[in-house]
Amino acid sequence: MPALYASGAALAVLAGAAGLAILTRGALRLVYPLAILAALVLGAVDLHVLLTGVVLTDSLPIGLPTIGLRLRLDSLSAFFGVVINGGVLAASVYSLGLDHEKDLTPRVEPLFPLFAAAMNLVLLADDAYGFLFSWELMSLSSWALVVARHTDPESRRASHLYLVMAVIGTTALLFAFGGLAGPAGGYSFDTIRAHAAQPAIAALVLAAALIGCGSKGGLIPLHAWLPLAHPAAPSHVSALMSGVMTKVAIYGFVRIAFDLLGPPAWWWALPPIVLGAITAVLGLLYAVLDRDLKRVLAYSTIENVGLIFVALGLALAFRANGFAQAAAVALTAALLHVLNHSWFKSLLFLGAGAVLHATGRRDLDGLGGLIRTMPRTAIFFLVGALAISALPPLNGFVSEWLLFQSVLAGPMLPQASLRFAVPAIGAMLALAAALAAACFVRVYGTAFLGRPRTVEAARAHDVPLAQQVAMGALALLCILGGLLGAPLASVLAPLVRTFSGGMLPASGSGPTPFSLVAFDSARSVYDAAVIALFVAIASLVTLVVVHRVSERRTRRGPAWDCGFPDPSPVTQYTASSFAQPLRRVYGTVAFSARETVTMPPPGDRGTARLQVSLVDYLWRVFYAAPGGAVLRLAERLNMLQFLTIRRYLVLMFAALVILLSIAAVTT
Amino acid sequence: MTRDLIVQFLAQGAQMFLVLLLAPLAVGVTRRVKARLTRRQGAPLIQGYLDIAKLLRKESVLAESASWLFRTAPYLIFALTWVAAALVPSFASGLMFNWAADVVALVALLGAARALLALAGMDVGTSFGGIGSSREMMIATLAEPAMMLIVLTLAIAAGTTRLAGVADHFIAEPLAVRVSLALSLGALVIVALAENARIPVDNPVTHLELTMVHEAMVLEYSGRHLALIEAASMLKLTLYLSLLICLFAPFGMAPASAGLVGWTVGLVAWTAKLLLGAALLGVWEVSIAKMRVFRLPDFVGVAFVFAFIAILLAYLSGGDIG
Amino acid sequence: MKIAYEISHLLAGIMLVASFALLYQQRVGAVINAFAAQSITLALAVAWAAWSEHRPDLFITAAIAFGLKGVVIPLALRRTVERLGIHREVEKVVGVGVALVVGLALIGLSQALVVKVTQRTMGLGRDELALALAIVLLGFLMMIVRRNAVTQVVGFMSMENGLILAATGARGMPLVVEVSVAFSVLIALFVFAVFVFRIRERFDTIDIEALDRMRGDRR
Amino acid sequence: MIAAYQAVVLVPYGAAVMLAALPGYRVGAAVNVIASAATFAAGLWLLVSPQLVGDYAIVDEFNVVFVAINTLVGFTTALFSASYIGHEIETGRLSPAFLRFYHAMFQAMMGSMNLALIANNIGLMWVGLELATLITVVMVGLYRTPQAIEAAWKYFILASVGISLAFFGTILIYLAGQPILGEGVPSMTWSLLQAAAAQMDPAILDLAFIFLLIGYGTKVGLAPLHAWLPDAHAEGPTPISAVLSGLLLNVALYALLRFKMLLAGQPAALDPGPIMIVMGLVSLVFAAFMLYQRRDIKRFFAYSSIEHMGLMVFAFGMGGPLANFAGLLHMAMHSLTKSSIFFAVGHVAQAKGTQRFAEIRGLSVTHPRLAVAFALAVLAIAGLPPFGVFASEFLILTTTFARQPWLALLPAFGLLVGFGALLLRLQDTIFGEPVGPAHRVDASSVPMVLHLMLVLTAGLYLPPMLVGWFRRAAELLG
Repeated sequence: MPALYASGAALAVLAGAAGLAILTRGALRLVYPLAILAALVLGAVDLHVLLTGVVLTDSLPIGLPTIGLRLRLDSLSAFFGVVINGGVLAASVYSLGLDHEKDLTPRVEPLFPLFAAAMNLVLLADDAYGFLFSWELMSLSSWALVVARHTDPESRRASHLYLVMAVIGTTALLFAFGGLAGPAGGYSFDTIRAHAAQPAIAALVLAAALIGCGSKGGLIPLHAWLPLAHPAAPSHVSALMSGVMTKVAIYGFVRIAFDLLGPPAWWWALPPIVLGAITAVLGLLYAVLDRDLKRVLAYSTIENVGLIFVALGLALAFRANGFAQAAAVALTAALLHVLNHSWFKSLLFLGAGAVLHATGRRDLDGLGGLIRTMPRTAIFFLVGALAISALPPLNGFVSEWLLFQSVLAGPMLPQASLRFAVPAIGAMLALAAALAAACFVRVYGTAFLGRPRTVEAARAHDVPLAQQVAMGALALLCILGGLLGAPLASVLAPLVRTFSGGMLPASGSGPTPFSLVAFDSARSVYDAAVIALFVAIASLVTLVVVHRVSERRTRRGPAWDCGFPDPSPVTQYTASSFAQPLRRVYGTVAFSARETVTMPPPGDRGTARLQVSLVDYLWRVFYAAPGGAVLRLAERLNMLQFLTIRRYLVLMFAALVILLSIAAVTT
Repeated sequence: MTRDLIVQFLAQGAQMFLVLLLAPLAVGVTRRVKARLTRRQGAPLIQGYLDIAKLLRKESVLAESASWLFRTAPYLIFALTWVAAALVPSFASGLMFNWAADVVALVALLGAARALLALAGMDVGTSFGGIGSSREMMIATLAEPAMMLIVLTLAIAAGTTRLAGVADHFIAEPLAVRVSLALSLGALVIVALAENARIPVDNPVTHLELTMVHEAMVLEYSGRHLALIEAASMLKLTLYLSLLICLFAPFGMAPASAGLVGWTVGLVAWTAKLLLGAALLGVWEVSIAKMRVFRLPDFVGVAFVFAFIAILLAYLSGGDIG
Repeated sequence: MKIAYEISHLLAGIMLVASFALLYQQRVGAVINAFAAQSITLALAVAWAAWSEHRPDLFITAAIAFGLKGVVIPLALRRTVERLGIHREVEKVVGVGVALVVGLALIGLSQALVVKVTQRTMGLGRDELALALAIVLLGFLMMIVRRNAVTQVVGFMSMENGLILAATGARGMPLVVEVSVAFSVLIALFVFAVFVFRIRERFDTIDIEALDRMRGDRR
Repeated sequence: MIAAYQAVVLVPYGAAVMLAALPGYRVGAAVNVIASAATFAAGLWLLVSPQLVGDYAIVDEFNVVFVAINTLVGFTTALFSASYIGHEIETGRLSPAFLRFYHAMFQAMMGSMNLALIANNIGLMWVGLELATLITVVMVGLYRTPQAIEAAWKYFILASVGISLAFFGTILIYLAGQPILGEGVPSMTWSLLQAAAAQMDPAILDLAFIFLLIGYGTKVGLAPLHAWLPDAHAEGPTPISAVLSGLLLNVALYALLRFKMLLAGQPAALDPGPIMIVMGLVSLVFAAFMLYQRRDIKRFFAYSSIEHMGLMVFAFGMGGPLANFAGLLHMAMHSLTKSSIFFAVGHVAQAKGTQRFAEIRGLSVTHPRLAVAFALAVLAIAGLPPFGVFASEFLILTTTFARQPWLALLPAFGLLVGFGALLLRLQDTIFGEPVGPAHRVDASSVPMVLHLMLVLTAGLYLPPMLVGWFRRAAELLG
């Protein structure tokens, strides 16, 4: 398998880069070029496998005894490999623009290639040990990256929560694979595929897998670490974690639920669908109310992971009921969204990094007017923002459209519970889409539009070329992915057929080669290219006509603003004020948001204060409560450290007598 | 064959310009009806055209802080709305590009236009722009899901998401009074009011009022840019009216590949229904008062509830889609 | 052979009685006396075994039991107790009554455990095993019902008496002598630790509660 | 010419005598290292030399690995202490006279542990183990601070009681064997007892096992018999802490497992599985919770040793080839990792001049390399890849879940609680702004790195030979 050896070599390059960077500080600058090289090779191999559909396998005599390390690169892992290495490539190119003296530290650069390699290894692994080994390695390396700014207590807190949650997830996956492997310990995936687990075990395995992968992907209520950890890391790493690592979580779930666990039962669909929908909506509600640029992006990652899980759940439901084509639509939606999200989320995080780099600020209310100070970044970020808001003709909408199509197929489902769930899901998806638009209009409007709110924002400058190239490439991908949705879907068709049993109509069956067809062309067609063409023609025509007939003169003047133009940019709408209507409508329900206005007494010219209080119930129930319980219990038990020797003897005596009594009563 | 193709193409083009042509008239009708009902003389029916022409002739004043986005947005908004409006079957269902008129895509196109408008509203960096944009997006988060649910309901009933297909379906089997459809109609009306910034959600004729939404966003626009925005909002109104028509009163619409005769009949019927709808809107607007902004959620929420019940019924009755 | 068995059994019984005496004694002096009595009985039992089973090496064990635990250590304990001025009543954790009840329960337990042993040819009679077990458990109990270090040492030593009894009883068991020697060394260390190992200087009382005052990891 | 199995016992004892005679601590340290090296060589030689079953010594798949580990850790610890203990002289915590005593005792302890491991006689094993215990008691009190004295005293009392109970158990085993194997040495010989287990009186075996469980369990450090362990680790010299956690606990567990084999051979006897599962879980969860309130870094890791001993006992309680294999692997991995952690702790204590967490901050700023090594060691013991502990915990948890899903939740819970504490302390110590003094560290880092290398290798690759031995031993364990 020369191809696999190529990947191996690339992984070795990554490891070597890490080693070099650890050894000498001078080698730090070599990391990203080497990472680019490796990502290119790995991506090429994955692409080759994805396009040709061959399955590469190999095994090394390391890892668990007698099982060894099984390696396998099939179309599924290849697809995710393309996603991952694309992200790695973009992040590395972006990082070429980092300042060698100022930005490169031994705390980040040695770990970046390790992180990339670990993610690739997860996809390659074909036995439980190898999978979890690399999975945990992935968490570990990213943990070290999160805590890179270690003097900041916030990032220490974030990294602690992150790794604990990651280990909880890994433990869940341990259970999942334990259940799959059975008491005999058949840990290699082909052994697992050979025999399907019985229902009781399957249920436990599914639950464990959902917890394990959900905690890595940020599925509510296992999400709380994500908005803390992703922003804490350096921006290009945030891009990887949000854009790519969450996809590894998706991969894990797909691998277990669609491949290893055998033919699905219909109720498998419910947990991912319900949790996913809740995640999608709540994630955006968090995002809409947050004021930190990178944290908003992290929350929107949670939302998108939710969407993907919904799509996967639908695919399971359809497949379990034998509706192969509907399953194919849902699965295609999921996979395409994986691809698209990896693109625009990486783009947005890199953009946020650029903003952070240029202004040193992450708080939306401290930015503004960047569209003039950093024009290129502004354009790229705009593309990303529109794409993630699922607006045509960009790529976000393609997967969104397919998702709605699969929701539309819901009435076919025989099970009442699913029938009831699916329309509710549809409503929540629509809500999520609308909220996403609101969220990113808010982000873009406050950060890039309007007037600069701080000196830093006013003095910002556009970022180095390498970073612009990285962002530009991703922006281009977002546009192309929007226009070429149908060809992309047809590339995925074989993969989708393998795991859903059905496939979309061939891309030729639509009116034009660019038409994306769900079910059949008489039923639903989305042709981004044609619509884009229409819009382009229409706007050109308008432009020409208007410029012909209309008065061309344009005058610059102070803003009209209903007659009282304000000199200071402070009076602009801030992110918080933009969120106020949404907070009133949704926040009062979800976070029991309260606004308390304290007015100065009449005649007093002091300032009035507006206090907003939000309650994060999820945090309270799922994090604060258990954590507090553990600490309290630890405090209680601690008195056992301070007993007297005689009391310890008493314990010993009690143990002896109890055991003796047991022996006495048992025959 | 080619001739036929050309005819088809022309027909499609005709629809595209037809909506553009009739949009100001529809608005004129609404205003006229309102004026008459409030015992005013009222502007002539063609006032819409005159406004746009006048705005086009004026020079446009840009705020110093306006960026390129502020200047390009109007063209895109207009184009997006125009395309969306042109995609809704008006006089004939089976036009050349009818397959491109996917309901989901349609909603998304309008969403794109809205997002651009909201961004433009924030571009200058004034408090009013912010007010408008934030409220617009808040309303959208309520209206868009409702809209989506409505179209999904109809799509389930008709077994397709092609607007033309839905229209054909309802032409073929005359509109049986089904609860889910009735609810959808109610919901769609409310959404249409909200989306077009009509009373009670917003008042299209006022300024300098803290409750305004749409007008606050476009406050900084003038000259040709304002003309385009105004035209776009007129188109949007027409779009919703003809959407209502095509979904709930498709009778008279010419089937696919009907000859010129069929098309003319369809055209007359459609125009009549459009103007009637505009008039009804006028009546509605004079007979109800503007709401406070933060009562809107309740109002638009009603649309959401209607739409949700509708789709629920559609699902539980197990649509024949698939 | 019957006689031999009877006698060893009788001596074991006396040792058990001595253990009870240990449990209900109020004053340190009395406790020490009871212990001395038990040790001497042990010495007799071992000597008897050595004679009746023709295992002369066991006489060493008997001698140690008599000399060290029957005479030397009691005297040493007595002296230090006077030196430390704690020959009055020692503080108990539970009342004598409770202690005795628990002791009886322990004897019952050891009986219950041993009845399940299917009698086969072995040096140690089943009830003698029960006696040894009971003595060990009572010694352990003695260690935890008294707060005072001397009585704890005594408890440990009586526990160890039970062990030696069992070991000598187990016919033909190798290393018994060595082990008994080793144990005597251990005990010596024990006593040494309590009184000479600067515990007196370091802590003004030998009440164990005070001995571990800091108990590690305090703020 | 003596055989390997004799060498591993005789060399240390001889060295002990010699060291007792040698003045001058530098020479003593050197001799200590050389002797340990020789012992280690003998241990390696034992690995390759044929297995044997003698009257008093046995070398089989079960103990050969542990002898090797024992001698290895003994050697590395000697290396470490040679470079470490000088510092203690400088700080005046120890006087050369005490150091001489220390070196002699060190060798005696190693010899006794090896004796316990290779003894084919339950009496000898008992003697070796208890000798080692008593020596460590003395070592713990070496500094003669009030805390040290108290720790030693606590250790001494609890250990003595444990010794007595274990001896009683040994007598009972003899009594069980005697009717079949006749009087005298044979009925105390492992190999013979093993063979005769089937005919032994189950009731006596039950009784014996309980006494041995409590007796040796005290040395394993199972809750609630653990009380001596944390203080002994915290107050004794760091090399001794390393040996305690790395070796003595293992040897005690080894003895316990030997007896478990006997019970496994007699179906009528009570099944030790449930008892061990319960005790293991209690120790595991209890220790995990105790980690949170610790303020002394050595006491902290002592509790983590209890936690891992609990996990091993749980695994052996589960039984079955896979779980037993995992348990044995975990024994090996834990002793290597934990000793390396204590080496690292020794470095840290030298670097910051304290053992209290509160005064250890920002190591990664002041001592980057040490911080990395320490972090790796802690992450290794926390069961994260690429280290061997991950492999053993992987096997334990997966196989437990596959057999009894709900039971698997408890060890997982314990491990997670413990992980939270480990990570918290790790981050506090190596990250953040450094506080307090930052001394130069002159202890050798070779042992620490060497151990980490071994654990890393085990995580990636287990030599088939080792796997074979563990397999066989796992089968014997039933």
